[in-house]
Amino acid sequence: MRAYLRVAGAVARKDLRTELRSREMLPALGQFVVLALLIANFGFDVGTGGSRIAPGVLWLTITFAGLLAFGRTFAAERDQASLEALLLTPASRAAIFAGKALAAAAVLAACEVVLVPALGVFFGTPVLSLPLAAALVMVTIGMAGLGCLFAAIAAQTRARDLLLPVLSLPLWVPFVVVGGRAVQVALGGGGELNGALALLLDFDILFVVVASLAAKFVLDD
Amino acid sequence: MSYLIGAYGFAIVLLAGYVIYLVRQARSVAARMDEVEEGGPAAG
Amino acid sequence: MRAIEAVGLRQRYGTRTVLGPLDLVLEEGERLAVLGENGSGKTTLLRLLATAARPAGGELRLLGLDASTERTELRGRIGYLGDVAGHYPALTALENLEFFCDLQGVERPRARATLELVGLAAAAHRPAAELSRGMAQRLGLARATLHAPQLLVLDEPDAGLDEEGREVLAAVVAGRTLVLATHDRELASRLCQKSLDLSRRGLEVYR
Amino acid sequence: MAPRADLLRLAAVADALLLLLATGLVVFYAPADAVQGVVQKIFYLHVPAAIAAYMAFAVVLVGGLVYLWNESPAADRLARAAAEVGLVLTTVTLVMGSIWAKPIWGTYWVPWDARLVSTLVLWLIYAGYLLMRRIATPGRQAARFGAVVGIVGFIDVPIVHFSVTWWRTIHPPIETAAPGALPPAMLLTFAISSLAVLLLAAVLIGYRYRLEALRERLAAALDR
Repeated sequence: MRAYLRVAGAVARKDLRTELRSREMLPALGQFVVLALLIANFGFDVGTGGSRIAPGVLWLTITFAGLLAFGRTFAAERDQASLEALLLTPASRAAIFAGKALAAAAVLAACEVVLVPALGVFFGTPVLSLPLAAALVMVTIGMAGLGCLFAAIAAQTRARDLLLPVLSLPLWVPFVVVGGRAVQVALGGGGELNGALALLLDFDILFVVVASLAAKFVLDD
Repeated sequence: MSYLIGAYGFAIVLLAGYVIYLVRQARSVAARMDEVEEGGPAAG
Repeated sequence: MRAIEAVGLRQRYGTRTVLGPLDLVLEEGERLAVLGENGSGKTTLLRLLATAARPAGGELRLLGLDASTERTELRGRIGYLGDVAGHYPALTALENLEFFCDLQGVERPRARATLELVGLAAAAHRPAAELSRGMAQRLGLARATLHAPQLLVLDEPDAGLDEEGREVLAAVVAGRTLVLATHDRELASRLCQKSLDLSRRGLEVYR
Repeated sequence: MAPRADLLRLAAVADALLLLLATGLVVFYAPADAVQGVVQKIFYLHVPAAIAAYMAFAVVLVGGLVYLWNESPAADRLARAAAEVGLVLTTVTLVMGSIWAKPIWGTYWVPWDARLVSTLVLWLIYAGYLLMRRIATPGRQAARFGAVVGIVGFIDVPIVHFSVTWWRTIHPPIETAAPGALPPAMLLTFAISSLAVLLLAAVLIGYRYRLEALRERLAAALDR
């Protein structure tokens, strides 16, 4: 168990350190988020009724930012031919996968930290509340689990940018449905919050366990 | 009634189309198999 | 215990057989040079010996273990330097090695010690992206020997190495079981006891 | 394990007869529904196709699990065949479902109906599965990735269904004609048509499996 944590921690640290230094993805994601909100603001043009569609805009932006973040983690490994060196060690595939997913989730979370206040600015919704943060964290973890699993698959095939959305989006539906409900409640809509958060937690546990079990078959030849 | 016809029509066309696809594929692959076996490995 | 036991080893890409069938035995402590012009299958063979690829046919046992089923176990005992080093450009030389210490389950001070062994102590804090080709090769050598492997598999490690680099290579391989792919026949005869020329399929013993 | 040709042909002929019988029953014998009228008869192919599709995807799941366990090419071939047949059946279910929704609910697509949404997600997942099988390097990689996508995909479907129903408990639920309370004539027709469709799915999977095996033999022959 200690080796698992050491490997996962090392992989996550390596990815985040690479991201902070090369600063490839974060600015791109930040720009993408603000752009998406701008387009949504004009595209939906709801004037004052912005808060009604804010959850939808939030999830659309997070979903596509997620695709960018998860796709990039494995694509970078593949381009630098470092994926093979990584796999030619006895480190457990589940731990490597956990590290990658953790780092990608952190990048997506950082992007959400920009997104939520921007949402408040563009759509006048109450900005940050604990339930909203809880819902966002849990959905991010769930999406990262599945997203990184499919990113690992896509990165090892020819048309990787095409395959990742096609595989991930359908499987993210439960997170967007239940996450959307939780955010709506957190942003002041009526309804009962704990049920949604509990459900999200169940999904997270299920999919993170399934993804790390599957990692062994995806990250090995 | 038109909805009924439409729905069943679509279903039958799709299923029949798939069966035809399977048969045609099987035939073309079988034909190429004979070609390869007759001509020996060189014909591959 | 035999380091390498290959019987009828074969590899294929699509319809082309690119290696073998090849029989090969290497005793522990022996050093084998693999020669042959480009496309003769040197890299293919080394990737099989490093468990980086699965053979299309034949039997392969490495360090007494089955190369197809006991790969995780083997990857802790084999040191591999491929034709592409694959370092993390944004991480420094030291960080790259410390990362692999974590993956190999080896204590971190070993990273600095190995860095000094290959003569890169001065460049410890330089990002891997800024290393010259020779220095990147040395970092690759360091990474391959970090976990004190029982078998070293090096694919043209001499490429890009200056005279001092070649001495580092000689120091690193001394006393280890080694498979070394190279074009430099002089280096091969100096470092290794046996050579296998994949172009002429001949196994030649130097001494 | 390859299904023998004669057994398959026998099943195909039996199924053809069964389908004829079912069609006859649907057209002549089954009464129109008191509430929905004749359009309710879509149900005799729509629901069995959905059941058969689920069964097919269960075969994909089992094939994937068996492949991951012992890497048997037959399991992978079966999974691939079942996925394609399952996708065809899901397309039938989806289109018939939305055509049925038009007269009943007035629109072709009802976002909060758990069945429609989860069937669409099911369709997307296995379309992704087949696309991935086409893109990945044939052999070990395609089989391994296929198994993983097939397994994770299958797990996700009931969850989608559950989450949409959970979402729908917030919207006023509109119950459609539950198949439970059916007069005997309808029940008999439903039973026969279900059997016919399930056998059709099995026959299609059998033939698709044989096609896959033949293709692999051809590829091997070309290799030599």
